Amino acid sequence: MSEARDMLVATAERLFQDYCTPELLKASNKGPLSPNLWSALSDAGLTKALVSERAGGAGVDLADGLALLIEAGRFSVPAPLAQTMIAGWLLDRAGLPVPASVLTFAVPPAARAVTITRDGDILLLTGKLARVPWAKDAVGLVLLASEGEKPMVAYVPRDEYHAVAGYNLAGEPRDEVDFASARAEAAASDLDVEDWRALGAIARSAQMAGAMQRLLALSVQYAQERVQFGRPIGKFQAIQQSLAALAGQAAAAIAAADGAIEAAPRDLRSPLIAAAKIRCGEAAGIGAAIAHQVHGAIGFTQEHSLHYSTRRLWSWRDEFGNEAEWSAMLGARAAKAGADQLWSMITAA
Amino acid sequence: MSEARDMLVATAERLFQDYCTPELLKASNKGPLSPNLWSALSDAGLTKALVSERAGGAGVDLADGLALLIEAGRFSVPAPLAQTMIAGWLLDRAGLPVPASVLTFAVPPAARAVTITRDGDILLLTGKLARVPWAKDAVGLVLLASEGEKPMVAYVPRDEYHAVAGYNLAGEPRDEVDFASARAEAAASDLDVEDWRALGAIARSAQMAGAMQRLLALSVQYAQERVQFGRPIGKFQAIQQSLAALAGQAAAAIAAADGAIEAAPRDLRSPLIAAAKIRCGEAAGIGAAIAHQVHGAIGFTQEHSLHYSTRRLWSWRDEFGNEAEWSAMLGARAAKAGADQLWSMITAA
Amino acid sequence: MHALSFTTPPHSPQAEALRREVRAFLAKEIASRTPQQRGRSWGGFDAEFSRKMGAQGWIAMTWPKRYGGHERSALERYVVLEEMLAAGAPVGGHWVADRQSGPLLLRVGTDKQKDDILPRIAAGECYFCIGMSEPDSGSDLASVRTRASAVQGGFLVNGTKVWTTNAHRCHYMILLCRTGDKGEERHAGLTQFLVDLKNIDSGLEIRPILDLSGEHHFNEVVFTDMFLPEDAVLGSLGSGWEQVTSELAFERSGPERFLSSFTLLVELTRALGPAPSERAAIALGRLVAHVLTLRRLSRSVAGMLQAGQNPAIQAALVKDVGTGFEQEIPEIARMLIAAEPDSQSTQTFLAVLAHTILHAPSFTLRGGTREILRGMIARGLGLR
Amino acid sequence: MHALSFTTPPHSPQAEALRREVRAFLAKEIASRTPQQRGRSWGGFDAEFSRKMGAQGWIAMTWPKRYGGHERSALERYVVLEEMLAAGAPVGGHWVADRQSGPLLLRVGTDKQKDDILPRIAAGECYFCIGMSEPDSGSDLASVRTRASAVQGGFLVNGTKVWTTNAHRCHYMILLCRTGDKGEERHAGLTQFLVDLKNIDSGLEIRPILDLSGEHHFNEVVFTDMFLPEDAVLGSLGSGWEQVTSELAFERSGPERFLSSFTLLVELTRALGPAPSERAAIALGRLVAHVLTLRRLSRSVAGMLQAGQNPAIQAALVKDVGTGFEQEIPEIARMLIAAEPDSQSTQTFLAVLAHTILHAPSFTLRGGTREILRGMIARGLGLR
Repeated sequence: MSEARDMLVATAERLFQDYCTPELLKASNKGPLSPNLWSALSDAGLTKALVSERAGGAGVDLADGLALLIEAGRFSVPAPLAQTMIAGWLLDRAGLPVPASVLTFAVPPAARAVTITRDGDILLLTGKLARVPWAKDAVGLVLLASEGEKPMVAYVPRDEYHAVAGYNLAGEPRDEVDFASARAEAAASDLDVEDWRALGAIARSAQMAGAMQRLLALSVQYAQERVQFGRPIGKFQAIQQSLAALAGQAAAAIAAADGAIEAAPRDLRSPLIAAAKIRCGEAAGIGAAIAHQVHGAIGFTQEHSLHYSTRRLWSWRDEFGNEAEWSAMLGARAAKAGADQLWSMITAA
Repeated sequence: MSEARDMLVATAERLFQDYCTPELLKASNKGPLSPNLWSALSDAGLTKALVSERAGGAGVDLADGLALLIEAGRFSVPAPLAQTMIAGWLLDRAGLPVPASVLTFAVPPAARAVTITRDGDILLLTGKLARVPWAKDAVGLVLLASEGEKPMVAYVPRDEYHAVAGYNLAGEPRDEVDFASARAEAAASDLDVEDWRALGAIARSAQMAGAMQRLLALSVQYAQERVQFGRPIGKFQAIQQSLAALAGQAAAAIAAADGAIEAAPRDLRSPLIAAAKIRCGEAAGIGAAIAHQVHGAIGFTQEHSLHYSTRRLWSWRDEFGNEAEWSAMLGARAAKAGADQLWSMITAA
Repeated sequence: MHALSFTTPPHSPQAEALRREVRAFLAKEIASRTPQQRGRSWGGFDAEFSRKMGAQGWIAMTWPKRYGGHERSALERYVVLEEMLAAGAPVGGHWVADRQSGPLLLRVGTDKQKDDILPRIAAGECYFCIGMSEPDSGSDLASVRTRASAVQGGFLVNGTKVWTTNAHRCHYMILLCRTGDKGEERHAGLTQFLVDLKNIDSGLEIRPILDLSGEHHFNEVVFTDMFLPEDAVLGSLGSGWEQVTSELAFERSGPERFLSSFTLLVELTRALGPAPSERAAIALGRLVAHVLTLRRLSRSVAGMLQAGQNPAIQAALVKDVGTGFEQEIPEIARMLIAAEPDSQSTQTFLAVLAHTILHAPSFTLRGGTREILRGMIARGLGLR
Repeated sequence: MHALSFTTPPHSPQAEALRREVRAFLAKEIASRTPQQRGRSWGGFDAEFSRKMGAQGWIAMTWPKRYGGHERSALERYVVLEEMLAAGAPVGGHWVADRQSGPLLLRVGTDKQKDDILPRIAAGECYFCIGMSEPDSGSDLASVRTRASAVQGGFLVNGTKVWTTNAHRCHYMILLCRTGDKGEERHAGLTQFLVDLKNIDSGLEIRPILDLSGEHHFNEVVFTDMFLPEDAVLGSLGSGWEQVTSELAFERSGPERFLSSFTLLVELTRALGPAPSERAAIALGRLVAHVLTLRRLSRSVAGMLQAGQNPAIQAALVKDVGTGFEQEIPEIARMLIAAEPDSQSTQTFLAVLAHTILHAPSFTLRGGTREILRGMIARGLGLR
């Protein structure tokens, strides 16, 4: 891990710790994006971390920037940091200007979901997109809009689309977006639909890995403090065994996400990215169940902070492809490579 | 449960307990069928339990007879009791004579596996069958031999087929059978390939349920006796939790097998039969893993008796269709019935 | 070892006839209930529905007629329960009173308590909640601190109870208090009281505890010098522990222990359609096999109870296996239909999935955690 | 809490160059090894192969050159290990000596012991076994009863060891004996001895313990007044417990903790063919994701060790997650290809499946049970 990354992560950690209080998390649950939080993220250079310095960003390496999202997941940062970072990176890479505010990006589920006509350099886009993160709050939407075989990055400003509020299980905005002949700046891109999905999958994997660390920390702390039958429940062997299993899931999630982050700048088709979404998604379900089991009734209340992590895990695992979708892809690839190439596919990843 | 069944089961239990010693189990592992054991089973009327009195059997009700197999599974009875009982029942039901010795039955995997020609009332059969239980030891093989749409029960005497020894993971004979123009007595039957597989599945489910009881008993006993860190390992909460989970699997297996046995005389297509093979098969894998985990290294040796049960469980779950095959069938049926009929399908089973 | 015997569930033609009646009733009465509402399972509260159940004679089914009961068999009661749960009927109003508090009153209540209350429960008009857990006392009842101190003519109660489901909508609470000192025995000095929630003048405060999905089912109930008359004692003074234990023992194996997620299974089946993929068929078939097996186990325990046996360990096993299964359903379902669960979705499956995922953690909390339950099973196996 | 940090595994171009060498070697040397033989994983014993490994410089890779070692990095050693395991090479001969006993000798052996033995290990000619477990002492070393009593010029050993893998084919045993009384400390009074198995005159008996598949890997070793000279003491008298503990600690996270069933995964892939069903692809993809993740965790621990850190809890986690995964592979594989596993089958997949099912229970026995391991993890988490 680079020194630059260590510094960046440490900065982010301090900021998240200061801002992402239980009060803010509660207020942000199906609530508005906190302007204070967003200013802080923006002032610290995090929101444009992945944008080149030339374009007004911090010019952080892709892997180092994505590593931030582990911390964002750990603190349940209730803001579209992942969306804005990646949307900015997409725009910048395609040579488009990067607005300095909330951004989001969307991958149309199928080529025909958005129809495209042209007005000179400007694209006119018509379509509907479901569950776009923070689309209402964004100043613009970055969209993959392919003309035939040629992938394009398009920027649709907020006043060119209509958005209806929706939420994931964690109360994070997942809005329905609707646009007709929306005027979009666009540029050719070397990234196709699979690359875009991979970027989303890496982001959610990193966030899940962070949330798993939080689950483990909360559960261990609770087990040390909660007394039943005259001693902390963490002294009971059954609880110890459960927490050890949770630690294993957290470790696997962290390693998997770290692998995907490392692979990102090199190859967005790396098996490590599929592995991360698969493994973190699996860890999410197992981990959330153990954490709730250890916490008992208290962890099932709105007052306790556990659910800020578990509800996010239950949401994120299904965003940008669930375990089954990524496994089907990875499995088909392994099968095609064949039995005798299985091991070298693994070591080359 | 009927009084007749209670008596039958009690008789069988005493007999199995007396004969199925660790020494016999060891000698029977890829070894010969014990003539002493077989005489005892035969003398007690168990081998022809399901054959009508008219045909020289005990005339026991199908469900009561199948219930015996739970006990047979519990004691790992190293003899083709299930095969002989069911083969006899099939012959008798079709009006064919039932030889008073070791029998086995086989369901050809596909219609074309056996070709049939006729010599008057006698069928001439040619084919190959894999993994027929105790085919070498049997005096004859009872075969489903369909002429077109019409299912027939055929009896192929031992001197009409060639058998090569093979074994399942438990060292029980699963032989390869080969016959060319074998002369077989045959009669029309109202049972088709699915019915035959169902009979096999019920038998293996019952045997698995019995073996699960044995696993639990052995594991509890071991946990009470084995001392580590100054006390019986059964006093450790982690072991207690594991054994409770094992008990749950054993209970589920017993209930599932009991359901299949109850359904057998009424309907060999009952969902309870599929459920039994699915649930007992699942319990087998989970249960064997827990039992070995609790027993530690000692349970992994040939000297300890645990493996007589676990190796049988690992074998039986794959015989007459594994969980996936039966689940696919049951799931397709539930889907076809539809969401609004799901509950009534369950209560009617 | 045959400690684990599960007898074959008995057949009951009357019960099957009753099943047809219940289905006809449900087809009419809850036809308009959406899958999202059905998915709440026994969390659904509907006083009007409870009164209709009472009018049908489907509450207090096994109780003596002199208390408004119907003297029917445990198996007939089982049929009504499972049909209600499978259909996702809103039985939450009378649930606790019918299942737990009424039978407790029948066993240990005074004639007056029984005469006053049981017929109203049977009519579906009187609902109960349980004041047992406390902020620092979950599964460990010996650490109960809410105290009822003897005063002139009764008791003054001080303390706090938590997780009292529906306290804000119930008529009575069965309240467990400390009335004596813990002696040598950890569980001495506890007493149950019958609290008439609608007739307390002062000292009672019911505050909502929202669950993680923001819904209000639980409450915190605070007692500050709340006066209870002497005749509010339920059973005998100091016998609270024994009474609670016997109250819990046989309520572990009912159909609510494996049908909490059944609506999701129904909606999954609908979403998969009549010809699912091999993968989906295998997953669905396995789930159906589990329901069939659990139902048989649960009915077996009901039959053993009916026959006067004491299947305590069997009941605990059913709960352990059953709640694990209920929690597994959403995890399997989500992998078969790739989409994000969404409480507001117009796609029924996704809305029910969202509800079930958010509520599944509570399935193993109700009536003691899994660790406690497995400890009891281990004791039954002879390990403790 | 960041107790659980796993650093990114370092890149090593030398290690990758070495990987190509190893693959070329294996392509030649084990080409004729059947999948059934490969499926034995690190249980395969082949002295000739071990000598060839020694000649390649792939045993004792990290040891000082003066003892026959090659002073290469832990990461290079890791590459050799994982390539051997993935290919199912018969590394069982030198395995224990290279991985556990040699490093122990390096740490605590006398110059003479090191000079005599280490170069022979490095050459792939000298094999070790471990005499630690006893009939009444599994994970609990404090209960070791085999006693070495001081006599003129040495010790007389009496007692019985069990589960000593390959004792019948090894040259040396590291034997843990009681030499003093258990004092206040449960683990006092234990000493390790170096036993030259080929030069014991009397008092040593090695009896096979067959495993459940009838194979002979384990032995019972009985000592009856077996004499050991004073210089057989390994390390210092009474320090057996500390020496054993440090010996075990970091050997938990190697590739052998998740590759034991890898041959089955390879044969499953072959049996499924290039275009598997959706169900099979999903199952296979998930298994590949697990291998990728475990390998990364394991390499991360190797990197931390290389950097001089102390990743004891991380190593325990890798073993816990890894062995669970190894055991899961046969359970998943059997559902994808419906057929009966059969050790004698001409269908490779079924034969490897049979072997793996029968041996999977041992994966969590090696080096301490899962309960013990999870207890250690819990301690690392601050719970004990």
